[in-house]
Amino acid sequence: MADVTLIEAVRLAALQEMRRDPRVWVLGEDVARGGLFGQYGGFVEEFGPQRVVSTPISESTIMGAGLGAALVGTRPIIEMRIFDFVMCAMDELVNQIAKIRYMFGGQAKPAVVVRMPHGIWRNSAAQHSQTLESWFTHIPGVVVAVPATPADAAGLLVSAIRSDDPVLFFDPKNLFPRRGALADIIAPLPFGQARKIRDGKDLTIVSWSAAVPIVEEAVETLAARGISADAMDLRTLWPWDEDAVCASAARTGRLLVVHEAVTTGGFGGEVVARVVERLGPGALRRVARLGQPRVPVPFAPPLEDALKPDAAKVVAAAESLLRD
Amino acid sequence: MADVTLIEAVRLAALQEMRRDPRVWVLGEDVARGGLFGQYGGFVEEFGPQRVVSTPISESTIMGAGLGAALVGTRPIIEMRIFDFVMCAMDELVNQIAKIRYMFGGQAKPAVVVRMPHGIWRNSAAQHSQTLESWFTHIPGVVVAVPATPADAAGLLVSAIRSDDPVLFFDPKNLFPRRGALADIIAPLPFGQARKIRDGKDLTIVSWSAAVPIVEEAVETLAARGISADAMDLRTLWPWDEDAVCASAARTGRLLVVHEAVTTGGFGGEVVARVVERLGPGALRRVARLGQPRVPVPFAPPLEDALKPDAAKVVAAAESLLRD
Amino acid sequence: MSGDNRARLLALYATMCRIRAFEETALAAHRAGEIPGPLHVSIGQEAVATGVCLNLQADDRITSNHRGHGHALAKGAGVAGMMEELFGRAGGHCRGKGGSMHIADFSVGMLGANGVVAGGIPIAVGAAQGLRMLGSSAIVCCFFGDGAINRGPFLEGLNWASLYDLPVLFVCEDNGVAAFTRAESVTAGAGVLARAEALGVAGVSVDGNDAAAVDDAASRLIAEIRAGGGPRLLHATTYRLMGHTSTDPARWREAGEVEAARAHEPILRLRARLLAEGAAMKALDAIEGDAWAEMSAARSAALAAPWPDLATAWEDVQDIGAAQEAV
Amino acid sequence: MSGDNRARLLALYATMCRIRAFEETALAAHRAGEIPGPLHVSIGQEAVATGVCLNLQADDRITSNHRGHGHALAKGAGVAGMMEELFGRAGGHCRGKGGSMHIADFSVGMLGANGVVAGGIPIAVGAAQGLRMLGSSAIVCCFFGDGAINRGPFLEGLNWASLYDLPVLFVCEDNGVAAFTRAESVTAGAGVLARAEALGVAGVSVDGNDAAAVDDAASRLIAEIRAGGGPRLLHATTYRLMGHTSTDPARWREAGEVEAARAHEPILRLRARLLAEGAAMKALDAIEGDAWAEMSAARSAALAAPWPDLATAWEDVQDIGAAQEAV
Ligand SMILES: Cc1ncc(C[n+]2csc(CCOP(=O)(O)OP(=O)(O)O)c2C)c(N)n1
Ligand SMILES: Cc1ncc(C[n+]2csc(CCOP(=O)(O)OP(=O)(O)O)c2C)c(N)n1
Ligand SMILES: [Mg+2]
Ligand SMILES: [Mg+2]
Repeated sequence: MADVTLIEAVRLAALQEMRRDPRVWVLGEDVARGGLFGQYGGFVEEFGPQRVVSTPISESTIMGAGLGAALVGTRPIIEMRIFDFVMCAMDELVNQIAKIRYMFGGQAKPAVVVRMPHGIWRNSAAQHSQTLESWFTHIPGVVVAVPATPADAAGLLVSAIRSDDPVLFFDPKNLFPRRGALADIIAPLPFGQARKIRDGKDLTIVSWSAAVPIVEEAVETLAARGISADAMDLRTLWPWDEDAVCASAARTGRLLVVHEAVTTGGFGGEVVARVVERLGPGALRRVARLGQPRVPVPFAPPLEDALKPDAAKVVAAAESLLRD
Repeated sequence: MADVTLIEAVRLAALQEMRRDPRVWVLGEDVARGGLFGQYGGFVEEFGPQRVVSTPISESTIMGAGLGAALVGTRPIIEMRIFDFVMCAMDELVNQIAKIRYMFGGQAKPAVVVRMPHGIWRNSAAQHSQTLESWFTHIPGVVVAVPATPADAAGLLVSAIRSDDPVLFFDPKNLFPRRGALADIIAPLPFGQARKIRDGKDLTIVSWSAAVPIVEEAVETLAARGISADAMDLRTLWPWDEDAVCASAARTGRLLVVHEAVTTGGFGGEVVARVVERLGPGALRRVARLGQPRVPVPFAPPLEDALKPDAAKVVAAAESLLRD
Repeated sequence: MSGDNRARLLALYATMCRIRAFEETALAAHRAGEIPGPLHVSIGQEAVATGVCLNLQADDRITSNHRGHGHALAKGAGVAGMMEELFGRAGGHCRGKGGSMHIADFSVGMLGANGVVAGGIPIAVGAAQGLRMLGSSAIVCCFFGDGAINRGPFLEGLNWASLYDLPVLFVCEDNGVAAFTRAESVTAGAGVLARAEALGVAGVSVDGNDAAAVDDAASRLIAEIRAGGGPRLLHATTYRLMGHTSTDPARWREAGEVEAARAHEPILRLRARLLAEGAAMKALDAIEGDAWAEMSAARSAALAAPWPDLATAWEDVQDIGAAQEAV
Repeated sequence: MSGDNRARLLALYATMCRIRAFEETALAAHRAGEIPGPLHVSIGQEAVATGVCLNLQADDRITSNHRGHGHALAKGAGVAGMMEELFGRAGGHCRGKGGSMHIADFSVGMLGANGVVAGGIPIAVGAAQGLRMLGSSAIVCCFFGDGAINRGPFLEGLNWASLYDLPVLFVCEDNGVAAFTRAESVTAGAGVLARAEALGVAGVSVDGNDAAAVDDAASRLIAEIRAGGGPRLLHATTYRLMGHTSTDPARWREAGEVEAARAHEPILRLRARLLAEGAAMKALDAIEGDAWAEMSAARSAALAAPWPDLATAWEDVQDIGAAQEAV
């Protein structure tokens, strides 16, 4: 058991899996130099340039070649460097990877992991800050992982690498320095199981990825004000833990979903809709979502801060949910 | 006033606007041959190959060049041929077109219309049948139009061409033969105003694009069974007519959203979430969404039919919403 | 003409006849309403798939485009499974989920047609990279049209293959047209060979309506690839005798253009050569007749074959988080 | 040396000094925590932007990449607005919303830096097409790095420009590296000129650390473009003296590599030439001093400048359906 940063945890997870299975390899820009965030540090030295392939700036082909290599039986980790660049590889991801098993009637399972460090990070402005995880919940054929802690990120990455499904793995850029305990042997963590952040009875708070630390902070403040939040981290959005969320919402009657992504069209809408469909509106007193407004991410720190969800906004939203 | 098909209506709308404003032009594959669906029939003869530009199969550049041409003051109609090919141009659309006005602090307004014929059409299988309009409601900077009738499509296209905002215009492939009345001079139709399909009191049904004829058929069946549905066609998803939907849902207490897109992550979730947020769960008795399951669109007719929303499924969903 | 050579020409002839018969049969079935969806036939272009694939081994792989029947057949895909797939039946290679545009038969290394122009290029280079990683000596052949060379993946994929010295044969089937637009009006520069060369991929041009010439050229290039020479490109000029899809009359063509082209079509040409070189007309007729009989039987069988069970619509999506059929 | 020529060299020298001073000042400000976000400086590469833009007119347009300060300054962008933009202040050209990576000044035809490699290429060709449609005789100059030539838009954009004979000068700033990876390890074939040539775009290579040579080459190519000759490409070899971003130490470089390169850096080289050709050291020092003074003042001004009003965060999204600030 070690205390490590999130970025070190995912490095160790990929390392473990590459040692375990010689079919696993990684391709992407600068990965033989350790990757943009050091998440592949030491890999090329251990596995060589055939399994740690620093590629040209060719996102379409990074994605498409990963798919091709999966179709003949290897298990590529496709590194996109920064989420936003996946926009250059959407045909390969959405039209090819996600559909190929179905279109071909099950003749092939494209066992790829697509890693996309995402989120608002250090005033990187609109083209390097997007959080569009909800898009991929809408695409049949893929699994969507959005971890927030070192142990979850590592465990989900192990599952992702071992899974025959294409897994879209959203490394949370802003949480890379976050520390936590990590087992020496990283066990696969199942998809679709939420993690309880805090038990409570007054309202349910659902979050994932970069919103998790915000919620952690907010529930402490709320607790100090006598409000007991039942807060959870979904960890994966497809599949997602409907049962856990519904059970909690049925108990508290109040549901708040917090995510860094733009509220409109975000996965919070899906969570709310599903809970209301399943429990019936009558089971709930109030629901709300808190995300980024429908505005691109601005560069200037005060502007970025003004738009981005934070603990104070979570507290305010929670308190308003309790005022009937 | 003429009775025309939807595809002829949008042809006439673009024709009218190209005659009105010499800065309007169209680029895309085969547009000088009238376009894949004849929607630009006769254009090159009237406006010449400088304004009706048949391009190489270069979706990235069709999109990006449209943007560049808008930045210097022209008003391009960017034709994507079939929605699914926009996956080859997502960087240009999402990272560039949608963000450029904001990133540059308002120095430029990219006045483009991006036309993307979408939807399930004639057993075209998974790569030619997608309906991902909800994605773009999640992207700040763009307007999203999803018309279902000849007059709406024409009026919204006129607005789109005249607007300084980038408008994503989803031509509904499957409804191209649909006929309707069209004024000789096509007036711009404002974005964000729903169209009532039928007045009713028992439940609210919200739909758009290819789901509209399904709902039209279903409400007749429901009426015959004594169920009076208040049904509407949103026509645009961003902005969308929250007020109309909330007013109706507040009256009926029952809300059904029907769309052709996959239910999970679809815009139906947004509609439900917004209505529940605004009215409070207490204002509602039941809510439900009906869409495609989270499965790619299959080729075989019976499979496609089995998964696709249809009038019978709408009727069943409506009836189940009324059973408390 | 040596016996070996004669046998080879007859093999080319047989495969071309089978492709032609398959597609003509499919076209008729489409017109009769038996086949749904879009259908892109390669009638007139059979020599390219045929000449190339004759040089491939069972474990070599191919990727294809929207016009993939010929590639699949030439690589050995089962006819019954192909025809049933076009008909959307349960016994199709893709269980009726893909149709013509997504025909695939992994059991013979046919990694799939593609509904996206140039979509097969990155898949092909990745497959080659994966095969090498697994220690296989198989190669990959990637078919695409002249329209595909104006999409970004052409540059990215060739650069990639060249960089990593991958065993890929790129085959540009140049029929001079993309959908309804002439290639020359959308393609700048000296053409696909020059583009490939600039990306470090050597290649040759060949008369793509001459099956024997395609066979020769492909055999040389493939030998170089198998010898570890890295990727190569074959530029095969040909002519699409039909419209873009089964429903496209291609009226924009010049009068007489198609008729003139018919004189150069690959099956007649090879037949004339074989006859000139002493093959028996009866033998050739038998080959042709067999092909038509085979495809006609496949059509009848497909028409009689069962539709997929509706429950299968929910299968083959993913293992984890698969949507559940409402009960 | 003719007086004209001397004046031109001095103009090149002055612009390069201003770019260098701007970026060194920005780097210092970044290290001091005054500038947030990523910062990509072009120190060592100033001759390219300078030599090219000296040949552009006010209504000509440029597009740029992530390393765009030099391009913007050379095209005439206001320094105060640029520095404030880097600082995220209200008076920035982009009202503080873009920062270094999205620097733009439409008032001088600078259509924007770009956070996506090769992102400016399709924009440039479209701008040229639009300008022609509007009857303008302006041209467009498109700057990108050697890394961009491995992305699809390079092929698509050059094919497009060539096809429609658009007035575009493509400038490949070849510093031999993309982020942390050497260009030669990811770029196959004979290089950017060969790729361009194959796409119908003629070009020349130039020592991109020799401002006068860049000026000469650009001036010839731009004259051809203005004469209606269609697009051209300038391949300028240069060297990036700093790491990829302000925080990258670029430790993977060989020992002595950077020191060796410093001997060839463009400002020292032009200075040496000017001195050798009789320019007064004092005059050159004054130019340099002015540049540093200008940028230092801009830094102080930016540091003192107001942050954007929070309400402006909600502005400039779109006219229709703009998000409303919660009250
Ligand atoms: C990315 C993309 N753009 C557009 C299309 C529509 N489309 C299908 S086939 C085709 C023409 C392709 O021409 P070519 O590659 O030369 O192949 P051919 O049809 O001539 O065999 C087009 C434009 C597509 N399928 N994918
Ligand atoms: C599509 C895309 N992929 C990756 C990146 C990350 N990235 C930013 S700059 C850069 C290197 C670019 O190299 P080059 O084009 O040669 O420009 P240079 O930095 O050398 O000036 C990379 C990989 C990006 N911004 N966009
Ligand atoms: Mg073609
Ligand atoms: Mg570089």
